[in-house]
Amino acid sequence: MKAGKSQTPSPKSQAEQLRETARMLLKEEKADLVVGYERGSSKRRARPVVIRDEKDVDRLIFDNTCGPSLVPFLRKTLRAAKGRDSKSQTPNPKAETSLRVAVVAKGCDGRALVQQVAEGQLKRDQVVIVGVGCNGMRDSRRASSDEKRDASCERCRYPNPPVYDVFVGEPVEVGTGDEFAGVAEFEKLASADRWAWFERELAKCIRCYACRNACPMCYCEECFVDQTKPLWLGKSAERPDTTLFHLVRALHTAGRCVDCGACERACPLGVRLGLLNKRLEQEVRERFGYTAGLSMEATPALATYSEEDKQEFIL
Amino acid sequence: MSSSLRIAKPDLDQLVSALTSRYQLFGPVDVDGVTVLREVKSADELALGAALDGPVKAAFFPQTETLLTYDGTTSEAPPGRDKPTAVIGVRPCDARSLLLLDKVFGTGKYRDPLWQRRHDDSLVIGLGCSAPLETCFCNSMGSGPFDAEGSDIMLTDIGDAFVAESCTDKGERFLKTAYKSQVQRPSQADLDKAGQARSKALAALAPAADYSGVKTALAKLWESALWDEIALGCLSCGACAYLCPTCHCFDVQDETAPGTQQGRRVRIWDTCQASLFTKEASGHNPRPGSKERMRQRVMHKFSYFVDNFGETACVGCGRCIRLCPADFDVRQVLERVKAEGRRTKDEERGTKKDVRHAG
Amino acid sequence: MSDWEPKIVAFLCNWCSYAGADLAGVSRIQYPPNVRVVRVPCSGRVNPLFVLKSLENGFDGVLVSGCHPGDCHYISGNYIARRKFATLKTALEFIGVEPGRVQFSWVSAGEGEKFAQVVARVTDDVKKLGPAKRLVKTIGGGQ
Amino acid sequence: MPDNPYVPIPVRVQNVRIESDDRTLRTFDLAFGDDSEPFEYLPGQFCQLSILGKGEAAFGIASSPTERESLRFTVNRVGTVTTALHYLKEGEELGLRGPLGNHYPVEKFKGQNVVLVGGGFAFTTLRSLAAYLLANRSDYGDITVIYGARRPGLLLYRNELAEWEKRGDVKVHLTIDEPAAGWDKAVGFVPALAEKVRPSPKDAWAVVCGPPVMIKYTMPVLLDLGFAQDRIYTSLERRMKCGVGKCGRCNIGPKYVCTDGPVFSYAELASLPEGF
Repeated sequence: MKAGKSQTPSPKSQAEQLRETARMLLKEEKADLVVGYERGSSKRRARPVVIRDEKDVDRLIFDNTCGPSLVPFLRKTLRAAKGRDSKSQTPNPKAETSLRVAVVAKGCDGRALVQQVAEGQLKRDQVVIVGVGCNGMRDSRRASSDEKRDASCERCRYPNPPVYDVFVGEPVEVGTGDEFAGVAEFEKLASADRWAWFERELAKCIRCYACRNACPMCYCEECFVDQTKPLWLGKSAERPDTTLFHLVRALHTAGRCVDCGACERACPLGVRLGLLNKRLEQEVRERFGYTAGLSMEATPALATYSEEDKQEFIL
Repeated sequence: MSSSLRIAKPDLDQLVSALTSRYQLFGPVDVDGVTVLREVKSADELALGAALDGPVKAAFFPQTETLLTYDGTTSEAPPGRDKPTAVIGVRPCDARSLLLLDKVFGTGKYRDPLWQRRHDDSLVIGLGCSAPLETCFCNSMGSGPFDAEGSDIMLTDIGDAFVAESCTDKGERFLKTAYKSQVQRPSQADLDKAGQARSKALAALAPAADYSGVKTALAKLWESALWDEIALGCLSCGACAYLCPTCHCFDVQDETAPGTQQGRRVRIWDTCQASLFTKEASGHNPRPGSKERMRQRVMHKFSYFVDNFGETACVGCGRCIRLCPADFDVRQVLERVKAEGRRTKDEERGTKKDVRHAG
Repeated sequence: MSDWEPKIVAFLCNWCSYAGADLAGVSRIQYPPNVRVVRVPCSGRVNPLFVLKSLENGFDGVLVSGCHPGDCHYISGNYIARRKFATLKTALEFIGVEPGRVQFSWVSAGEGEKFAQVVARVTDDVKKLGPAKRLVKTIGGGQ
Repeated sequence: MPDNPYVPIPVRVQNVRIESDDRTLRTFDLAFGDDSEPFEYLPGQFCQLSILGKGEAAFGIASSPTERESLRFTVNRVGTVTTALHYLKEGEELGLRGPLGNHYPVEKFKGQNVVLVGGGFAFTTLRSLAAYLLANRSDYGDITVIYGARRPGLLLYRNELAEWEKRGDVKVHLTIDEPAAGWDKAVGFVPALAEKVRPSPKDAWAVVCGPPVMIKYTMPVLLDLGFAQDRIYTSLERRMKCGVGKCGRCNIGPKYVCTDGPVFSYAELASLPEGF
C-alpha cells in the first residue's frame, strides 16, 4: 500500500482474499487441494505449491512474481492422484480420479485451462478455477526493476480469466493497443535479418526442454524429440536441430498457445521464444478466426477446417 | 611461494592476451542479460563479476563433443588440441567443480581422453565472489566465496583493479612469465580492500547449513514418500542438470550426413530427469517416473558420488535453484532429508526401546 | 554455381497428385528432373516435420501437393492440410526461411500438364533462391 | 583397450546364423581384423558392438577365452542397433569395444562345484562360462546346467547343449514353459526345475542369468537350498552408452553395471537399493 493513498482501513490484499477463498474451498470441501503459488527461493520468485490442508493456506501468495503456469503442475497433481499402472509402473493416463483441484488462475492460465477442457485434456468439473486479475509479471530476466514486465505481459489482452468459479480481487483493466505490434515491428526486418535474429536467439538454447515442460499446452505423452524410431531430430544442442525443435513446438502449439509466457520465463538462458508463437497466434486469428483459450466448446483451429479457408498460397 | 600483484582494470587486456597466446581462453560473456561461458579473445568481451549462468564445465566438456568421426566402417578419434584450455573469471564454486569432474573423467580404470585433452595443463583463474546471491550455499558445501580450491590464480575485485594471487605452482609460473617486468605489487590499501571484499561476501551469505547427516539419512529413505512429494514440484526438464557444474552424464549419438556414410559419433549432455535416460530398447524403464528420477539425482549427488569419490557432487553454486523454471530448491530437499533421517532414527530408537521393554 | 541444380523433394498424395505426376510421365510432358517424389496417402499425412526434415537434410526446396478441395479421397484430409500448410508457411517465412523454398499445390489425377507446370515453377523459384543454407544441417567434425 | 576407450576396433563377421526359430536371435562369430589384436578376457565380460551411423549396444561375450579363434555374440533384435546388426552378413565389418566389465569369479570356482541357472536368451555368458569350465574340466568339481526357454526353438546353442548332454561330466537339465511336440524333457519354469534338481550347496557356487522375473524366483530357491548369498552370482543389464563408467546411466545405487559389474553376487545386490 502506498502511503497517503487512502486513510480508510486498507482493504484486504489480493493474497489475503486468495487465502480466505482457499480456506473456504477446503473447509466446505469444494476442493480437495489447492494448486497455487508460495514464496520461493527469493522475494522475486514464487514456486508452485499444493495446499492440502487449511493450516497451510497462509503459504499462498499472488503477486507479480507468480510467473510459472500452474497448468503443468495441476496435470501432474491429477496424474499422481490417478496412481500408477501396476504393470508399467507409469501413471496410467486413462485412470479416473474423483479429485477436485482448485487452481489459482491469472488470465493466461485461465485461458490455458479453458483450452485444456476444449482439447479434452481436463474435465471442467475436476477443477475449481480461482480467478485472479493480473497486472503482469515482473521481467523474469535479470532486470532489477520491478516496473518492467515480461514481454508476454506487455502485450497481454486477457489479464482476467475468461472462465472462473470464484474471482478474487478486482478484475484488471484490459490493455489497449495492438498486441501484435511487436510482431509487426519484427516483420519489417529483411528475411535474412530475421533469420540472423533467430539464429542468435536459438544459439543460446541448450535443449533442456524447460520451455516444453513448463508449457501448459505441451502435454504429449511422448514428444517427437523423444521418439527414437525414427529418431526425428539429432540430440545435439547445435543448430539446426535446436531450430527445428522450436519450430515444430511452435507449429504444434499454433492456435493453442495462450501467450502466457511460461516458456520464455522457464528458459534458463533467456531465449526469446514467444515472438514466433505470437506470430502464429496472429495467423490463426486472422486466417481462421480462432483465439485459443476463450471457448470450451469450439474446436481448435488446426483440428478442423472450413471449405472457405483462404488458399492464396497454393499453386 | 604465492605471489600477488595488482592489475588495474584497464590493463586486464594484458593478462588476457598473455592467456590467449598460450591457451584457448574461456570466460563469462553477457548475451542479452544472461552470462554464459564463451571463448574470448579480449578483455572487453568479459562480463567479470556477473554470476555465470552457463556452467564452467562447458570449456572442458562441451555440450556436444565429437568422440570419433567415421566414413563407412572406418573411424578415427578427433585430433588433439592446439592449445591447452584456460578459464578466467569463474567463481570459486565453479573452479572447485572442475576438481570434482576430474575425479570422474580423469581417474579410474578408464581415463576420458577428451576430458584430458582439454583439462590437462589447463589454467583456472578464479574471481573471488564479492556478491553472493540468495541462492548461493557454497559455504554449506565446504567451500566459500573466496575459496582457492580449484583455482590456479585468484582475482579479487578491489574497485579500480584486481588483486591477483597465485594459488598453485602452475599459477605462480604463469604470473611470473606473463608479468616478467612490469609487475605492480598491491599496496597495503589494496590488500585491505581485498580483505574487506572477502568479509563483505561472507557476511552476505546465509549461515552455513549442516548437511553432514544427509548421506546417512538418504540410506534409509529409498522408499520414502518424500520422493513422490518433491517430484510434484519438478517439471522434469534438464535445466538443472545441464547448468549444474558437476553433472556429467552424457548420451552418445551417431550423426551421419544424409546420403553418405560419413558422420560423427558425438556425446551430448544428458539428464537423469528425462525418461529416455534409462529407457531400454525393449521399452522397459527401471526409472519410470519423475519420483525415481528425482531420487536418482539427489542420491547421485549426495550419496553415490560420496561413495565413489569421497565428496559430495555439489558445490553450492545455486544454479539449479536460480535457473529452475519451478524454483525447485535443493536446499529444502536436503533439509527435508535431514528431518526425515532424524525421524526414522527416532523411530528406530523407539522400536528398539519397545523391543527391550517387551523382552 | 552456374551448373548447380537444386534438389527438390515432392510429397505427392497417392490419389491425385501422384497420379497427376504419373500422367505427366506417360504423356511425355517435359518437366525439370530436379524433383524426387515421395508418395504419401494424402496431403493430410504430411507432417510439417517432414518438410522441415527435408530442408535439414539438404533439400533446396520442398513441394507438397494434394487433391483439389472437395476431391480428397478421405473427404477432408486436404482441408486440414491446408490449415497446417498456411501456418507452416507463415512460421518458416517469419523466422527468415526464404519464401519459395516450400510450396504447395493442388494437382488432380488428370492434370499432368499442371503437374509439369508446378514442378517447373517450383524449380525455377528455388533456382533463383540458390542452394539452401538456412536449416541445413552439416555434419562437421564438431568441437 | 586402446588409449581412447571410445574408439572401437574393427572386427569382421566370420560366421552368422539364426539362433532361434522366431528369427529374433542371431549368433555372430567375429574375427579380429588386421588392425586389431585379439584380447584376453574371462567369462562374464561384455563388449560394445558398434555399427557406425547407428550406434552401439552392449552384449555379453558368449564365447569362451579358451576358444581362441573368434568372439561370439548372440543378438536379440529389439532396437536400432540390434536391427542393424541383424543385417550384417559374413565378411562385413563392424566395430567392437571391449572387453568391458568384470567377470564370473572363475578363480574362486576352482576345485568347487558350479551350478549354472539360465533363462531365455540371457544364456550367452553362461555358455561362455560353461565352455570355459569344460575346457578346464579337471580344475572344477561337478558342473550342473539348468536352462529353460519358452519353447524348444528359443533355447540357445541347441547343438552344443546336445553335446553337453552326451558328455558324462556335466549334468544338463533343460525345460520349456509349456509342453511341445517332440519334447521329452522337463516342462515348467526354471525356478521350479531348480527346485526339483536340488543342486547341493556344498562346496558349490551358483550363477544365475535370465529375465528379471526368473532371477527373482530362482534366488529364493537357491537360498532355501542353502546357497550362501555371496556364493550366488548374476549378471545384470542396464541401458549403457559409454561402457567405461563415465556416462552415468547404468548405475544401481553407487555401482556402475559397466565397470563394477555386470557380474554381482547376490550379497552385493542385496545391499544396493535398486538391486532387484
